[in-house]
Amino acid sequence: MTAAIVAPAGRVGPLRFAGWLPFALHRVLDAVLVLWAAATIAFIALKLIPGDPLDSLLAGVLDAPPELRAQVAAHYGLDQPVFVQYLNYLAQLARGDLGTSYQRAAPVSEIIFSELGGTVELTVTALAIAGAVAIGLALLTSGRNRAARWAAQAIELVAISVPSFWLGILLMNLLSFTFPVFPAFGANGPASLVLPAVTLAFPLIGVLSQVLRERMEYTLHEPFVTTVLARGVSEGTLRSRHVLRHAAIPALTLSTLILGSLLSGAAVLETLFARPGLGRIAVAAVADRDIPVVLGTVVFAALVFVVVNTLVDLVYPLLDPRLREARR
Amino acid sequence: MTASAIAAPVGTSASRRAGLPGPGVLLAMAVLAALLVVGIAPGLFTGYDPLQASPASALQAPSAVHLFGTDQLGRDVFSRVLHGAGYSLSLGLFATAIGLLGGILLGVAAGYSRGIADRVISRLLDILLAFPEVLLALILITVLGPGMSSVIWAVGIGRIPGAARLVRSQVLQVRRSSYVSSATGLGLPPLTVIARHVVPNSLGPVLVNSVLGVGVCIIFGASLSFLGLGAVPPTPEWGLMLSEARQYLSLAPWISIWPGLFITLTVVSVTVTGRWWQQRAISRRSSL
Amino acid sequence: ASAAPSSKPASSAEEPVEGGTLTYLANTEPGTWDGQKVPSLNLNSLNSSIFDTVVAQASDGTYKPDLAKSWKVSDDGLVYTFELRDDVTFHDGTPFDAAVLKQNLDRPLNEVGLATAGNAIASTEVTGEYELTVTLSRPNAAFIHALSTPHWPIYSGKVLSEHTPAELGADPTLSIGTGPFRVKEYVKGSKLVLERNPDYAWAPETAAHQGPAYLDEVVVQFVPETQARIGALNSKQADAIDQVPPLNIPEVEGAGNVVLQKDNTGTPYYLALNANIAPFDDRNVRLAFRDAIDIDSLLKSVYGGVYSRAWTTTLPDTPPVGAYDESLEKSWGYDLDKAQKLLDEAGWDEVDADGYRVKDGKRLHIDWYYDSLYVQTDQRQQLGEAIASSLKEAGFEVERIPFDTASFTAAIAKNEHNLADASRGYADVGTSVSPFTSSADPRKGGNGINYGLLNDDVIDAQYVTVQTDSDPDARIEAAKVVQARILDEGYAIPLYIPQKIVGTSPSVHGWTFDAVGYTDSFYDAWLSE
Amino acid sequence: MSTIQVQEIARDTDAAAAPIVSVRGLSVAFPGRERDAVRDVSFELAAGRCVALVGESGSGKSVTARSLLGLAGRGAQVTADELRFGSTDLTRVRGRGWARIRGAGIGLVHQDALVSLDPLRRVGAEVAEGLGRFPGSRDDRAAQVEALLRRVGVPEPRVRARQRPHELSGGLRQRALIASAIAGTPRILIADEPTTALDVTVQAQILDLLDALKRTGTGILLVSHDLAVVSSIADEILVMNAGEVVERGAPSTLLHAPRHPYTRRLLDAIPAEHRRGTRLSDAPPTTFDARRRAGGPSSENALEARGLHKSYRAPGGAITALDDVSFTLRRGTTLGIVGESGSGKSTAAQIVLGALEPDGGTVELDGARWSGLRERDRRARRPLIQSISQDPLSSFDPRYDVSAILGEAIATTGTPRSARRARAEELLRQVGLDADVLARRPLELSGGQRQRVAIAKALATDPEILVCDEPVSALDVSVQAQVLDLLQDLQAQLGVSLLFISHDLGVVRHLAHDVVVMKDGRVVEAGPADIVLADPAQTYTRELLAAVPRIAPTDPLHDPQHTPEETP
Ligand SMILES: Nc1ncnc2c1ncn2[C@@H]1O[C@H](COP(=O)(O)OP(=O)(O)OP(=O)(O)O)[C@@H](O)[C@H]1O
Ligand SMILES: Nc1ncnc2c1ncn2[C@@H]1O[C@H](COP(=O)(O)OP(=O)(O)OP(=O)(O)O)[C@@H](O)[C@H]1O
Ligand SMILES: [Mg+2]
Ligand SMILES: [Mg+2]
Repeated sequence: MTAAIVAPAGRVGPLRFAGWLPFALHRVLDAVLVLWAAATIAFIALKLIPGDPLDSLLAGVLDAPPELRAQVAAHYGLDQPVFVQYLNYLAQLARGDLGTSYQRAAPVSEIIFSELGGTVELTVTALAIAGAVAIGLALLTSGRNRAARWAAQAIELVAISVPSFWLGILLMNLLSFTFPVFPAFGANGPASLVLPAVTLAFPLIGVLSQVLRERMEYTLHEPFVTTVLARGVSEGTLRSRHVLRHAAIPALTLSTLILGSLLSGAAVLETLFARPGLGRIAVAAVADRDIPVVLGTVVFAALVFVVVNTLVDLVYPLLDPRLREARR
Repeated sequence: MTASAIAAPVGTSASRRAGLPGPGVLLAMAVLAALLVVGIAPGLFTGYDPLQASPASALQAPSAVHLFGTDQLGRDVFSRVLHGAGYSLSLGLFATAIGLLGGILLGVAAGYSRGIADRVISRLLDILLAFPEVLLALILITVLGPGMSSVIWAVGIGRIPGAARLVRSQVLQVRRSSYVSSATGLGLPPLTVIARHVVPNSLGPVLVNSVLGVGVCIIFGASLSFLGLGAVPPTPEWGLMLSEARQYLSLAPWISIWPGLFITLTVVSVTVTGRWWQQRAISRRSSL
Repeated sequence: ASAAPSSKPASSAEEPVEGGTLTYLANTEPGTWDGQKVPSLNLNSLNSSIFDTVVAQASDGTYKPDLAKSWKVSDDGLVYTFELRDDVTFHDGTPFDAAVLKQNLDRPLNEVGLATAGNAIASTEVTGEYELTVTLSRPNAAFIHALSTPHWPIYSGKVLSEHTPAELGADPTLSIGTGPFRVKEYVKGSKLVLERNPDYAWAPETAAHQGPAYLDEVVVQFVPETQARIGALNSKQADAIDQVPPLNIPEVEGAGNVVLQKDNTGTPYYLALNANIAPFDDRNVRLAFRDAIDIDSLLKSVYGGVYSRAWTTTLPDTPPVGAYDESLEKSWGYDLDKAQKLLDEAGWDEVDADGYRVKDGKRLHIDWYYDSLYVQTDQRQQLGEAIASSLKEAGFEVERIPFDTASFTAAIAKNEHNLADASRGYADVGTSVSPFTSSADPRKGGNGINYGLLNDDVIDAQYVTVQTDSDPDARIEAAKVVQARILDEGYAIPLYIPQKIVGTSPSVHGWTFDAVGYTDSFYDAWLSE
Repeated sequence: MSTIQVQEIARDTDAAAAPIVSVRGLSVAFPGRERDAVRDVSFELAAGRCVALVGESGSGKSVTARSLLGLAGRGAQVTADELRFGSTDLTRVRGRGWARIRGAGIGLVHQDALVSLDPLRRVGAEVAEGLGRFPGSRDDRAAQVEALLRRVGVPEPRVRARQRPHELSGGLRQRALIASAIAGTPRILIADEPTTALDVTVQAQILDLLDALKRTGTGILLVSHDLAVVSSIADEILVMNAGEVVERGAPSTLLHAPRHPYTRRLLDAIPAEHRRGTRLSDAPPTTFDARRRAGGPSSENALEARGLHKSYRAPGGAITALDDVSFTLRRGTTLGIVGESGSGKSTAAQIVLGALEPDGGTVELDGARWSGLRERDRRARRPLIQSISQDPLSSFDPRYDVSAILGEAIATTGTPRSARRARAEELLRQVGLDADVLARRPLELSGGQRQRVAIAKALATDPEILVCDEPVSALDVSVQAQVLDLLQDLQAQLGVSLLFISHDLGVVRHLAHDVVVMKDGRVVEAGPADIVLADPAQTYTRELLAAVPRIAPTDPLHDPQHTPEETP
């Protein structure tokens, strides 16, 4: 039962094909499909949102006359029928053009790429911290004495039960204001990354170490473990050399699923810790009806999702050679 | 919100054959039961109106009069926390239910139909998974307009793809099992086999997983409040209370400590209970 | 009306010190860096250090020379002739002259969607190397004011010709002006670093000193989280912070820091009543509603007495001096008995089980629409909730309904709301009248800031004078008529005078505020020790 | 390779006299269990000797063996009057102390060989791990690993070392496991069920390998449930029952003159030694009420398969699982299908059951077409042919209790609701179970009981044919004996035709009237069981038969050649 939950996500299409070329073609096709659908769904949803993007385009223009409204509408193509707008958008997308932001008056792709760095820095650091701590916790506590396990489980529980913005505020107060160890905000070098990354990592640690430990304990009951021990291998070596790897696959699967929530977490923490980043931009764009930016982030996130999933699918068989068979 | 938005798919350690709930689990269940009672009838436990502002008595520290103190508008924090139980719990429960129902429908459809239908549905799920949940929720809430019910829908819909994926993988596994072929071998028509064997046997892990999801939804809802898109003030929803109170952290820490504590307490209780159930379900299946 | 910081003793006793880096935590990062794009007051606080303006507004509301040495206005108010300084250079080394100014003033003619489009410039003409003539299409009394704010930043001609407007908006390193500071570094979403312009020698007479600025550098960090800003100031990670909430003032002062407060100009924070639909279509109900709100005690508890009460829809400091009608002070106020009587008269004389007034079986229900973004400033959320819950006493059931910024105006235009709230900061009286004129009715397009959907002939007539008459006294009279009319009809309820509240460490001196009441240029600021 | 031999020969000379391992009064208890898993077991093991532990599943064999390594199991409490390895008192060894004994002192070939190598690592790495802190370079290590693999008879060791366990066949995996166990040149090798789940031919090779090891001076502790397997190499056999040693002795005496009734029962239950019609268990025969469906048989043959072809898609083309396979199941008889693993037996069964469509060829059921039909047309006749699988547990809906399981099957015959319970009880009685199991779930039943419930379920639809795919492979000999007896009674009284698939020639020989021998998807030989199995025409069949381990035929009574001929 559990295995099914954590097993690599079964993809319908490409696995049936042998050889990498059809596989790659299939993947590309899938990616295009996902991107198209993501863009379409987002487009429709955004059109359903009440409120005229013209209002936000003209926000604050004192006494904007109707001619001006019309002029602005024409400039952004907002005077055309929705379907034409949609087709235009798709055509634009096909050229790799994500459009121009209403609010920032800059190309969306430029905005995304300039903001991307901060988010990548934050999420990758958080993932690394979470991975390292979770592996450490799992190695130390899987199948060992009850007190350590109990403590680890308590940590995990609390980690997933505290809203991250709240944790962030507490950490900020403690480690920046009361004891000025780390800067509370900004993106000035590695020190300023510590608090937000740790905050973002916290719930990840909870989930990852839980999965790792449960899997490791499951693996510790497999017959080969007795064989390994019978060779005179120590418990520590057993865990790090054999057992951990078995737990890596579900953890990896989980990590890809976490991707979406990482961006959500980034949105919250970038706001809280005043860091530049995609999450913050995306949230602001929804509020501002900056439709090109919202669409752009959605399409971009879908792209990242597709790419990461493809990569992970390629990594699975390296981790578990049995899956190589399954792939064919 | 972040990672916990995906309920941990927990494996089981064969060593822990969950039988009767241990003291920790019992405690968690008791907390949940108490919260449920409070959520249904908060008025039984407090005389204060959670919405009644009395600016004159703002930011009072906890005392015998105001057990948990008062907030920036002089509202009784104890009363607000108790009334908040209903909102937070119903957010968790209803959002989970939406995710579950949608997930079952899509998952069973994908898992049982082969070929095109499965491809299309699976792709759709991929797309939904590809959608960053916070964006999805933001867009949905903006479409539906602010308010508690929008939050519930937004959070719930965000959980559908995960649940559907899980259901689908279960259905795929169950339909390959020998008891299903054995039922076919008895000459039973396919719909009977689906209804009698495939669906019921696919739901177990999904249901259990959903229990864990309740906590995830509550946390996610709180984060939406932080982003200003959750419940609408003056609703005494915990996430919103926490978010509003953060400005007074050093002035009046009690305003934020209580809702924070209750969120954590609720999520921990839900998770402990859910995990116990999961363990029990798994060990019932695979014990021997 | 004084522009001096109200709570800080003048630091003139000490001699200003040169050098040092000031770290300032701003509330939000401007969405665009081009002042013409979106007239953000927060952007002005930064751009005023980078850009000089054509004229400068003094603290008394009068206009002084800046980039223009002098200017003349034709009798019909349509033709402006500016004599320009000849000793000014931009940060990029290019000289300032009439051609460059023309480029800047022509922008609303050539670009779409600029905030300055409403200024009615018809044409500009270079009439000398340092002389520019501007022709308007209609008289605009606020034209000179528009040229006095960084809403109209004067960019280097090179930047304007080499870069698209979109680039100017996105990248502040293209903000090449003539101001006392120039942009050194920018990290989007995080910070903006300004460094002293060593060549600066053309400060307007409104400034406290001449020559280059005192500070070497100003690091502006964007920190939206209030608690983070306060924590940073108190833990000495910052020298100054923007937006200290009133209730947090003791916290900041308690840590040994200084709190600077400055009243804004324009309109107060007010409630706009929709007189088009029931129950506010009845003047008595409007007045009863107004008199049922105990504004004094609400302000005291929500803002700890920091914000003072507003009496009319024009703020006291709003230029031109005198536009504020002092005689209206204390002419109205909390009077529950009167409110009850008025409601009885209006036919809302029954009370239901929940304590709300009822007429013809219908509850006295008020839908209060608000913008969920702006409600975050000044704890207006709390104030709103407190007002709503206090009105129960008089029998009003008030329901607050949030909208986000983009859909707010559209929702208002549906004419289904009873109440909305707003405030407008701008250092000219026209701004305090315009939200009550039919030209600002959201149903008619335009800027749609008339949240009460008011169409009052008296006000509309006065607004023409306010907008076009170049005689300040005529404008003042018209504005006073509007203030009285609004109160008399109960169209709006002024609540409080918004303030800019800035926290600084004790070593920060020479902090200045602009005419709207926002943080001005860092030109005169200096750090002791 | 040579180094190992030299070392072992050297050790042989000085260790031959004294026992390397001595165990006295060994008991092992597990928390939460009332009875000790192992009670008062004693034995000694010297270099170049082999002690065998034999007994039914759960009798404590593995726990006894693993106690020598401190791996009896989590929470195991091991007590002994004496538990010595060389000069080390094993009861005093704690924690890291075991590292010196495990691998280098005592090697373990763990039960469940197929899953006892880390599936994620290369076979070579697994074997190399057994070398411990082997001095020398990487190349030396690799050479050593290669030598070890060659020694245990792995062909192309260099290639195999770079493969992963799942890429090796069961036999190769078992050998690699042995290689990793002897890599540390242990003085004692524990081989726990080293041949279970292997084909007979492979089994013989493994036994040869163990024998060779023994002869080079390694002491071997062999664990098996199969007396026949141990008989060829053990020097002493300990028969265990419920944690205790009930009888011990040299194979010659113990196997031919068992004193303890339990030993005798074990011996009797081995089907290879009995012909059809004799009973294997001491349980009384079951009686069935003949409930035949209306309308007599329409054809002489219950089932006829002609020219079946089936291939599966595979990476490098297709795997041909069945290639022109034909067989006939005569009404009221048993047709046995034998063959090595992967020869296509199960595929044939699936096609016969209508669960899989053949690519070519036809199946006729009761003289009427059965294959190539639409499911809707087949549905009505499905009750006629039912199956019993190797793993009954997975063929029951885990949520159902026995009454629901049987109820569903009974309902297909149109039995009214009110009569279903009585019918269920009747079916249970027929398979030798009490009505009180009705309320239990499959998980709460023993393996034998489960297989009986599976048979009862299969009988519920009054089938003409039962397809049994390895129905007893997972069962203990004694339970297996009961089930085989049951199947035989059932056929005798109900006239059901059986298609019986097994890799165990003894079982097939005991049950089948006709036999089909398969290899690589083809039928190599077919005909009456008496003829095919007694006097095979094909080399393959002969090899198959020769590889079946037997108890040395010193007692004429047990020699199959001397068993009087019986008629079916
Ligand atoms: N780790 C353990 N915890 C609890 N009980 C155990 C454990 N290991 C074995 N047992 C119990 O000890 C008894 C003996 O088990 P053991 O594995 O030695 O049997 P066996 O003779 O090897 O059987 P098989 O032929 O099935 O391998 C059984 O009842 C088993 O359930
Ligand atoms: N679903 C499948 N897909 C691909 N190949 C298959 C499939 N099922 C069986 N095979 C292959 O077909 C061949 C015959 O398999 P089958 O299961 O019939 O063998 P068997 O004789 O029953 O073996 P065993 O004794 O191990 O059960 C094998 O090579 C097997 O790998
Ligand atoms: Mg065993
Ligand atoms: Mg098979």
